[in-house]
Amino acid sequence: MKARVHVFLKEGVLDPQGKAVASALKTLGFEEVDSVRQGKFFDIETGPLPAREAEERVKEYCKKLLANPIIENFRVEIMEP
Amino acid sequence: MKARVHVFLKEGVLDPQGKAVASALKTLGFEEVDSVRQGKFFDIETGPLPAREAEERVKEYCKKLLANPIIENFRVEIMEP
Amino acid sequence: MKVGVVVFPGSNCDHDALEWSSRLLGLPTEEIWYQDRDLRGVDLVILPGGFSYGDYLRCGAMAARAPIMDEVVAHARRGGLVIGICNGFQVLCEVGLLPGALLRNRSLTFLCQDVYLRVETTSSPWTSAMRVGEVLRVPIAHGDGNYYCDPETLGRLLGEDRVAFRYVSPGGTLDPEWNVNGSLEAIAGIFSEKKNVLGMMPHPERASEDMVGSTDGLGIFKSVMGALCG
Amino acid sequence: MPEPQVTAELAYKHGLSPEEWERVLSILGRTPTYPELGIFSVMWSEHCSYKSSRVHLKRFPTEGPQVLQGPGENAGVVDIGDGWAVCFKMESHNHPSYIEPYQGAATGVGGILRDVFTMGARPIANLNALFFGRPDHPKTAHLVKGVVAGIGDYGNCIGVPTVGGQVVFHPSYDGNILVNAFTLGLLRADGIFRGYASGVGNPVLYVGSKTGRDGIHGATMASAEFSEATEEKRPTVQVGDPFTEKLLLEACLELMAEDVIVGIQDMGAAGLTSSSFEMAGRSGSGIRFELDKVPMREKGMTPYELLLSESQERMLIVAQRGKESRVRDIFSKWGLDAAEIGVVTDTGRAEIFWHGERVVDMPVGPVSDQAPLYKRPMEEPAGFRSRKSVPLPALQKADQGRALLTLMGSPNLCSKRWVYTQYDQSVRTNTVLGPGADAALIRIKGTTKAVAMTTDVNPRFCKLDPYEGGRLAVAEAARNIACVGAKPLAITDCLNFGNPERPEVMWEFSRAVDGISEACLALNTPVVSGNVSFYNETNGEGIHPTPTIGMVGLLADVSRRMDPWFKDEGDLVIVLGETRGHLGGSEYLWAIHGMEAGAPPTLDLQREAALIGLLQELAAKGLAKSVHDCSEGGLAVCAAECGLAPRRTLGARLELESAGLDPAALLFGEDASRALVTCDSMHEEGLLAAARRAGIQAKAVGTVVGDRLRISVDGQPSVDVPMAETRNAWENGLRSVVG
Ligand SMILES: Nc1ncnc2c1ncn2[C@@H]1O[C@H](COP(=O)(O)OP(=O)(O)O)[C@@H](O)[C@H]1O
Ligand SMILES: [Mg+2]
Repeated sequence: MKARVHVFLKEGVLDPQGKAVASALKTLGFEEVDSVRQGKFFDIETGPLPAREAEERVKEYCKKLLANPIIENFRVEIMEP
Repeated sequence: MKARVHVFLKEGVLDPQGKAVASALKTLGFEEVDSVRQGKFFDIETGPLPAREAEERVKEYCKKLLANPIIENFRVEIMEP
Repeated sequence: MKVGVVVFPGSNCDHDALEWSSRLLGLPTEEIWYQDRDLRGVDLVILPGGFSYGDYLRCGAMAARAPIMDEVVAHARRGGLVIGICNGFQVLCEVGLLPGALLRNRSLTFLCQDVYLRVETTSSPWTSAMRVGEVLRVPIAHGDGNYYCDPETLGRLLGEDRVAFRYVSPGGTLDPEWNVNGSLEAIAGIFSEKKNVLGMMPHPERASEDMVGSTDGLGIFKSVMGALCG
Repeated sequence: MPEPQVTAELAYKHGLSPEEWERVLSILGRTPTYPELGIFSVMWSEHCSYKSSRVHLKRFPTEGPQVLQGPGENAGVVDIGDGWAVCFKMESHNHPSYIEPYQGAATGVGGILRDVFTMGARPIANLNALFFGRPDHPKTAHLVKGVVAGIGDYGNCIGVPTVGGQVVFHPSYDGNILVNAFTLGLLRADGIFRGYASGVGNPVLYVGSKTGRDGIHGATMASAEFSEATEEKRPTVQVGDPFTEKLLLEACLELMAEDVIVGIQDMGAAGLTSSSFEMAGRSGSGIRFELDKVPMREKGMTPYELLLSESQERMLIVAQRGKESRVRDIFSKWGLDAAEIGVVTDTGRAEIFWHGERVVDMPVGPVSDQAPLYKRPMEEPAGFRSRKSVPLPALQKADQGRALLTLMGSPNLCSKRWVYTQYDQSVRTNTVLGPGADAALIRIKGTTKAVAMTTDVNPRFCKLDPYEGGRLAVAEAARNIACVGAKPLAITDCLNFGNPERPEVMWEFSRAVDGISEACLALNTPVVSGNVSFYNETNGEGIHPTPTIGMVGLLADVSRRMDPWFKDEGDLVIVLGETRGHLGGSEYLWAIHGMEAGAPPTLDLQREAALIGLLQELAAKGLAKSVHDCSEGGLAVCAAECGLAPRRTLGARLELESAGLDPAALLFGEDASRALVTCDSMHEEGLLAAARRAGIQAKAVGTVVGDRLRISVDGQPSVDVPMAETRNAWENGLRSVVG
């Protein structure tokens, strides 16, 4: 199975990196830039998993490790069963 | 305009973080995990841009700042014109 | 009283913590390997600084899931003493023994320098031998020490007198310029509800000998010895 | 992918010269296979073979009672008494850092750390010497930020404090920055490990990260000039994995504490090839291994790629037969795999197999130590003499206080705090003096000792006169060591130069080697390790000759240390050494008059040695309260720096006599062999007497007082600046570079 997981900061949590990127873009002359939020993604490959279980399983990865629920949300996409 | 940019390591470039995450997942009992590659994404909001230009513009952001062309590739999606 | 220093792969202040408690304070101290499931009867657990798992993914995230952490959590829930320094603080937040999270420094760079800490409360086993408002000079060395929690949690921390230290100017006043990593409310260290668990970003173990800069970090250990040995 | 046909053309493309190609054919007696050609090309590259520099390096003094291991191993080792020794080396990672500053610098640190811990030493301190282009060059800010973050992140993660170094800006580095990383480790004097592959039948083990296609041909790249084209090609840069290195470090040290291995070598430049050939070469044995057993990260790798890959965080180990399982246990405790890939033989040959097929079969000796040796032509650069004798400009007379503030804020002289706050300076709680002092001082727990270390070189001096520049670099390093009270012990070096095929570059190189050798002999600091980096040029423009010196010293009683900072008002300020107002090549001419001309200061090595002895005596007897070396920026800058302690600012009032010198020359001249010391008036007589005995001129010139720096010349006010303003200029100097 192949999955992609996006992990992003919750709204309201300060994102110093995104902010720095936005201001750096402006300094480079891209004045139209209003805001940037930065996140992480993971491309995960596993051995065969029963199709129905795959999504639940990847959500487990997120809850157990990939995301910190205090500051982050996540979204799981199964790319290939 | 709203855009999302994915920045990922080129194939063959070592991804120490992904490697460590994969082995941590295995240790946590998710033995089916074969490999993990970690990347970054940026959600960017800007003031109005002519639709045809938007993608080119965001690509400029990537070339000038968001991606390190020596080890990274990027992909641009325009989410909202 | 026996002290245990947990060693994770990538811990690198484990020796410093070990020395802090064994050589400088004369307490029997042992290393505890992250894969063990036994705290071997220690009274006080130190989660040392460093880069457990390279700080990959999120600082402290992978260490928080190591086998030994179940024991550390159980020890803390029983009221046992636990201190997390720097990376150890990050681990304590990740494992849920302390609320909040440590984000990237405001400067987005790693910062190693002396900071000034104001003791915010003495009603804890960790600060009982100090004075409220006392200013300590202690080094920091971290890239992710920018303390964050939601407003509700912050309200609870403040209401329950659980802020241990704040970053202040050398004169002891709050000043954004001296809150070098940009922490919420200049918070440098916090307690758990029962105050038996302390997490702090600065390194008191590096400030316990004049020859290497300062002895202001000894107060923490003196307090805790008082608490334990009566 | 079919292997290309090996021809002379292909060999030339691999950087071999026609003569070298002939030599390959005669060594083998046949045309090499493709992997064999790859091996020759990297082993005979400048980087690995030192083919242009070896004839010169032989002139270095390398012996002394303190030397336990001189050049030739992964790093040098020096005795510090009580059964302890220190192991150190410096290495360049210039080209990779220009291409990808963060990863280039990070992997540079990773490499030098491995060099030191393969010797059996635990790394306890890092230094870094960095040379960037002009501060306002469009690339400079990006390179500075990337390099500093890369160095910091790697060392910080491993838990080795970075405690000193230098940062230089000069246009000659615009297209070719220099990143020189130094590591010092601590070990027992009888516990040195070496890169030997001996004992027929002993297993060869591969440990650490898997092999990918990283940096293939990195070593040959480091030996080729940059051009626009290579910048386009962007070879696969190596990515560092400091976490794996930390595990490797702990595992190797644990392994070495037991009697289970014969030899160990890190896979640095030219990876598996150089490590296996060097190990077999040193012990005169042979080696046989199966490439298909090498752990691989990528699919479809070929023997050629496996042999040439420069993947980081890997080691080659020869274990004692029968103890492999112990080796495996230790590595697995640290989460690392150890793969047995081959055995030691007595054939004197390297026999390498790929799925049972013999793809390499060549004699080790001729490849590893009979590499080509060149006596390259040398020629004094045109204009060398005239540059030295350029008349100096009419010096600015007016406001020496302004000039002082300009110098204090200039990127070369300003505080490097922005750099070193990104480095963990205090992990392991041994840092007695970190960045900011003349030399760093690391105590050795369980003893009264401390080790002092510094890096020094003044590229402008070296350009104006490489021989004097080389001597001055060693002298300044030794003086810096003595300023904290320590005795200079030995040096490592990083010789960064342009294209050795240019006779002028080779001449500069040879002159610098002569200068360094002479100073090392006089100061009793042999060369125990080092590194040469040639081809530092872009589009035909060479860098200034930059022979960076890394020196190590010993302070027997750490409680006797000295630091540069003024202590108490009322203390006497004394200048040691002679001031002749030498402005050639000075920072003053460069920063105020935009000039780089004249001859560097003259240096009397006997007098330098006497000053160094005197400084140690002052420390041992507790006669001085502060000592600071007087170098770039001269007396005035030196005095200002003394007033800028980390947490305190103090001024001084100094009264100088010009003896006919121009005030600018008096204040900012960079004569060698000087130091500014302070003492309690109670110790004045003792201090002056000690100086007299040493034959060093000593003159009380004023006192520590107030919050301004006031300097008068022949009774006329010359400098009068508030120290707060001085601090402001000094602390914000790098802002103009990095924002
Ligand atoms: N890249 C660096 N990393 C760490 N410390 C540095 C670096 N550059 C300069 N420093 C520190 O800043 C101080 C001043 O450097 P420098 O002017 O080169 O000293 P000196 O003139 O005494 O040789 C020294 O203590 C040096 O160790
Ligand atoms: Mg120096």
